[in-house]
Amino acid sequence: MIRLHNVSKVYPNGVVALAGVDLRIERGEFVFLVGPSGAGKTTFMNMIIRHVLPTSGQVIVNGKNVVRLKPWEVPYLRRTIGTIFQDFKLLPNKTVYDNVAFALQVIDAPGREIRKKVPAVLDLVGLADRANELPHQLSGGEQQRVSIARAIVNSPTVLLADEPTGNLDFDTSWGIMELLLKINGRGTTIIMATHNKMIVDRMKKRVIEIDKGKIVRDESEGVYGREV
Amino acid sequence: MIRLHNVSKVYPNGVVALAGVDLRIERGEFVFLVGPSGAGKTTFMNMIIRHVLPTSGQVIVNGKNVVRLKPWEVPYLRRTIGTIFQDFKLLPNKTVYDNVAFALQVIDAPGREIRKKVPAVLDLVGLADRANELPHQLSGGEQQRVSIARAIVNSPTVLLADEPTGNLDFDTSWGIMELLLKINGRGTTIIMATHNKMIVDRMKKRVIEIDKGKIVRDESEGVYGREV
Amino acid sequence: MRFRTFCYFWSEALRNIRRNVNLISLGTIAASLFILGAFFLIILNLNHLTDNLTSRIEIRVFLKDGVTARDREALKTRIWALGGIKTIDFISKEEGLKRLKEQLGDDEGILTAMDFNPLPDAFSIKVAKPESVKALASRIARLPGVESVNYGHGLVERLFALVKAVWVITLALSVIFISAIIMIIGNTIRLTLIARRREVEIMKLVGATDWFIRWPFLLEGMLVGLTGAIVSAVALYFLYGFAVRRFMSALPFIPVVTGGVALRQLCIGLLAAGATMGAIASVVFLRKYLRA
Amino acid sequence: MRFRTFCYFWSEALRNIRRNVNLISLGTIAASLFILGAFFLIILNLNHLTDNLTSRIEIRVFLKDGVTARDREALKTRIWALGGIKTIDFISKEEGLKRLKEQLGDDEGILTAMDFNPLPDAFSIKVAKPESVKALASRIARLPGVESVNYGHGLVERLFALVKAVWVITLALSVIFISAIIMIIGNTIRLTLIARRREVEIMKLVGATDWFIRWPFLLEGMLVGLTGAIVSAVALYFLYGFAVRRFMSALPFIPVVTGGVALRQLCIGLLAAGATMGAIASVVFLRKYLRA
Ligand SMILES: Nc1ncnc2c1ncn2[C@@H]1O[C@H](COP(=O)(O)OP(=O)(O)OP(=O)(O)O)[C@@H](O)[C@H]1O
Ligand SMILES: Nc1ncnc2c1ncn2[C@@H]1O[C@H](COP(=O)(O)OP(=O)(O)OP(=O)(O)O)[C@@H](O)[C@H]1O
Ligand SMILES: [Mg+2]
Ligand SMILES: [Mg+2]
Repeated sequence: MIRLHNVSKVYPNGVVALAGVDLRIERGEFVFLVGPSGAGKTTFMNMIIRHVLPTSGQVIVNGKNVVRLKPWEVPYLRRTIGTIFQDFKLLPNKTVYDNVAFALQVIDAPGREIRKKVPAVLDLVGLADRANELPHQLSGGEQQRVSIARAIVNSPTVLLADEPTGNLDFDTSWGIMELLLKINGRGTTIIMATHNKMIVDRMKKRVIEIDKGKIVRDESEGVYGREV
Repeated sequence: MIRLHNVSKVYPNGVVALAGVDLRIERGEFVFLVGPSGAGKTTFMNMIIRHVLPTSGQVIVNGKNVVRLKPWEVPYLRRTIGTIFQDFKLLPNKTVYDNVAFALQVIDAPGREIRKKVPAVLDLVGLADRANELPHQLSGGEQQRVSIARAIVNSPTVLLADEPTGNLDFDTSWGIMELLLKINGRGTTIIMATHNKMIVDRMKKRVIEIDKGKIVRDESEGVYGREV
Repeated sequence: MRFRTFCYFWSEALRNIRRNVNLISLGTIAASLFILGAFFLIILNLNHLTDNLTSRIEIRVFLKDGVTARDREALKTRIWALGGIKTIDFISKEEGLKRLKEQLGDDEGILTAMDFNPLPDAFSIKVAKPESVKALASRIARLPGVESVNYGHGLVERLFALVKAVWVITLALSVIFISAIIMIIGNTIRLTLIARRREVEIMKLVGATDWFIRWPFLLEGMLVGLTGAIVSAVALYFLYGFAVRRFMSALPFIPVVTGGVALRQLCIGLLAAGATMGAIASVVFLRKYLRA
Repeated sequence: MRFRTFCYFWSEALRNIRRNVNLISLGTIAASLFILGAFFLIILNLNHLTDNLTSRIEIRVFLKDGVTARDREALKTRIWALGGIKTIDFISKEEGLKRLKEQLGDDEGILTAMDFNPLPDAFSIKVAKPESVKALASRIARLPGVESVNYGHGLVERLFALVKAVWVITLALSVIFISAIIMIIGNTIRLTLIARRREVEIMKLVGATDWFIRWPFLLEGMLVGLTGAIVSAVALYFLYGFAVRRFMSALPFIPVVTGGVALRQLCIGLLAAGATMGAIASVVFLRKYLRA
């Protein structure tokens, strides 16, 4: 599904965000990405959707080397991957409904499907009654849930979740985790970066720990930290 | 220090964010504000810095009714209050150093003081080597720490921290908490909104729980949730 | 493309136009196109004026004394045969004196003091191409029965110099003004879109193709350009009508273009220019952010 | 205000200018001010032209036959006494005939055919104020020894109508053009600043006073306006010099303003206008976001 061969990323300012990462994630896996602030988690995810290009090495998603994709192929890559961005990246001039619908509009989905799926997914994240509001009228956690709704609405084959519960209380977080588990159960590969020890420890899934751009741990039923 | 009398906030779209809140926070207290996503925590903080005006009720900070402040008095109120915003609110065109220095420049601090304090506080949050970068070149957690540095650099009498560890790993979070404790020990009143159970439970400070705009719990040595 | 997607593009464009940022561009575009249009009208009138002046050029052919009516007809035929001539009018010596008196105005006293008519019979010739006056005049001078030929002692040359100078200047000014205006409009649209750079970036990250992002912007640019053009065209149409009426009542002897077809064509041109510029500016700008 | 804070304002302004958004405004402002300046130069030349035309107005006073040199001197003194007169020249009948011949040009044949001089002696009078020509002429006509007075049979009136019409039109156009340009510049600066609305909001939240936020923007607006003005002034200065040289060589007989003081004043005016407009536009715009 996703393979990284000796991937490094050095930003123009000289910061080494990833240093020689080798990784293999299979279809249907649920992977936690943990590590301190600035370890390279977001960089890793941005590389999979080709938002950031590696300085060296190969990133292969669904059998395609994303580095070699032609510009017009990039949108099609991104449509198969749902992304929950750490900073939400909601369209500021669109309502909650339109923000979520946008992910379906870009794939030219029929109107009927949009009108059915968007309210359903908003209901899943508990925002059914906020559909007509603009992002700046929502609390931090509500914005985060809109971002989650948009990422899962078109049933992507891969879901990248960058700190999807960073602004959510424990109950809501756990609700989101159950949602992700259900999606994962349907075959979607999920990669989730998080700092939430309680969630990682409870889920007992594969845990990859990054530190200073290197993979320092990769356990199949891991916990958040080696010791607390 | 901070007193709220029967404060309510109804946003123009009809959402009731706070409903009849009465509260008294004394000088030097350390208060956790907990509650589910959308409970009204950010609204509460925005009211103290007069970013949001209450629909009814009185908000008294340092003996002054912030609702009745004249426009030119508002900046002086805000200078005595350090705020860590949930969405960071960094100036996108200024470097990390300048973002932090800005809080000192607005109070007309002497250049010598700025050159001494800014690097010191950046060192405290672990960003001494990123001083010359722009916010978009930082990871989520690094941006959050810049926001923390800016809030504490001019030694405010009140510190509002809205989810200051939402994007930080546990170790960094705990480092920040120790920093806040030290600042609190010097007499600064701290109000911190958070979803981080582990931190709240460890600190054993006053905990105020809000739900649907109402205070549902106020314990002097509380924990995150009534039961987990 | 699905019909739904098509509708989406239009509704996006319309919704974005309703946001205030674009109303500002609209005003700028309207003002710019207005200046452009006003400038074209000035050029149009200068053109009209010079046309009018050149149409007054004539060759006066003075006949030898004692040329008979028969010889005159023969001469007229030979002159026609030279080609490039629009009209030939015969002006008898009496008619010539009358006209001279009119021309002299108050100074006619000099002529009434004379008790004979010193003028010869003459032909007044209008030519098709003013540039051919000089050559034609010298050929006519060589015909039999012609005493002398007069076509304005360098007046024609001076008139041509004037027309040429006016054209060079208006052309230079147009080039400069038009490029300035295009720059202004282009920059306005760019600024409007820079405010929405983040939006474009997010759309790309969510999997939108370039054209999916481009279409609403393109329609929006077109509509904003068109609306600005309509405002400027309407303003120009009525203000010009008003100006012409004022001008004609104040200075009936100076010819002005009264509007009609030319004005209407200009307005249509403005509409087309507005829409095209809006669309092009959007697309050109977007290139920068879509390639990123 | 601390000196440090003062430095901060300037360094902020300069840093912001270096960001590309403002270079776009700069181009727009330069283009706009260029159009404005070009338009003023056109007005200046029209003004010069009409001045030149009115300065040619003269009153011709024809004397009765047989007026002696003595009477002539007396009459001259009485005319001077009427006031408002710039020069009086005596034109003898011989001189008058010479000038008439020149005026008639090729048509002088009529006069050579005459063997006597029908013209009277005359005074040619230039007046200080062209508007007073008519009244003055009728008063001179009543003086003894004056046969008749001629001041151009309505030519003067027509000339005044022309001058007035030109002024009305240029004035109307200036008002429209100038407001359009001000709108364009204002909007450009507004757009530039809308892109930075969030920045202003954040500054307010961190405790900056309105003036602390305003100063860098104000300086920035001023500098951008000034720089745009410098670009336009330099372009105008050289292009106008070039245009004048071309025009004068093509049409030496039409008077143009050759630049010099007027052009330099215009350039200085543009600089002042650019700086002022930039500063005002910034402040006016900021009001909106600072009051929020
Ligand atoms: N555009 C950029 N330019 C320069 N450096 C960058 C850029 N983006 C990220 N970095 C740096 O690369 C390193 C890794 O960043 P990344 O965002 O991947 O961290 P992260 O693991 O997501 O951290 P966090 O948990 O704080 O979000 C950081 O030191 C960061 O400052
Ligand atoms: N500008 C606004 N306009 C309308 N409604 C708003 C606005 N800001 C907040 N709200 C609503 O008010 C309620 C309280 O919001 P607030 O931001 O205070 O929540 P919060 O406790 O900070 O939540 P979170 O933990 O998710 O950040 C939410 O339902 C939110 O949608
Ligand atoms: Mg990150
Ligand atoms: Mg909040």
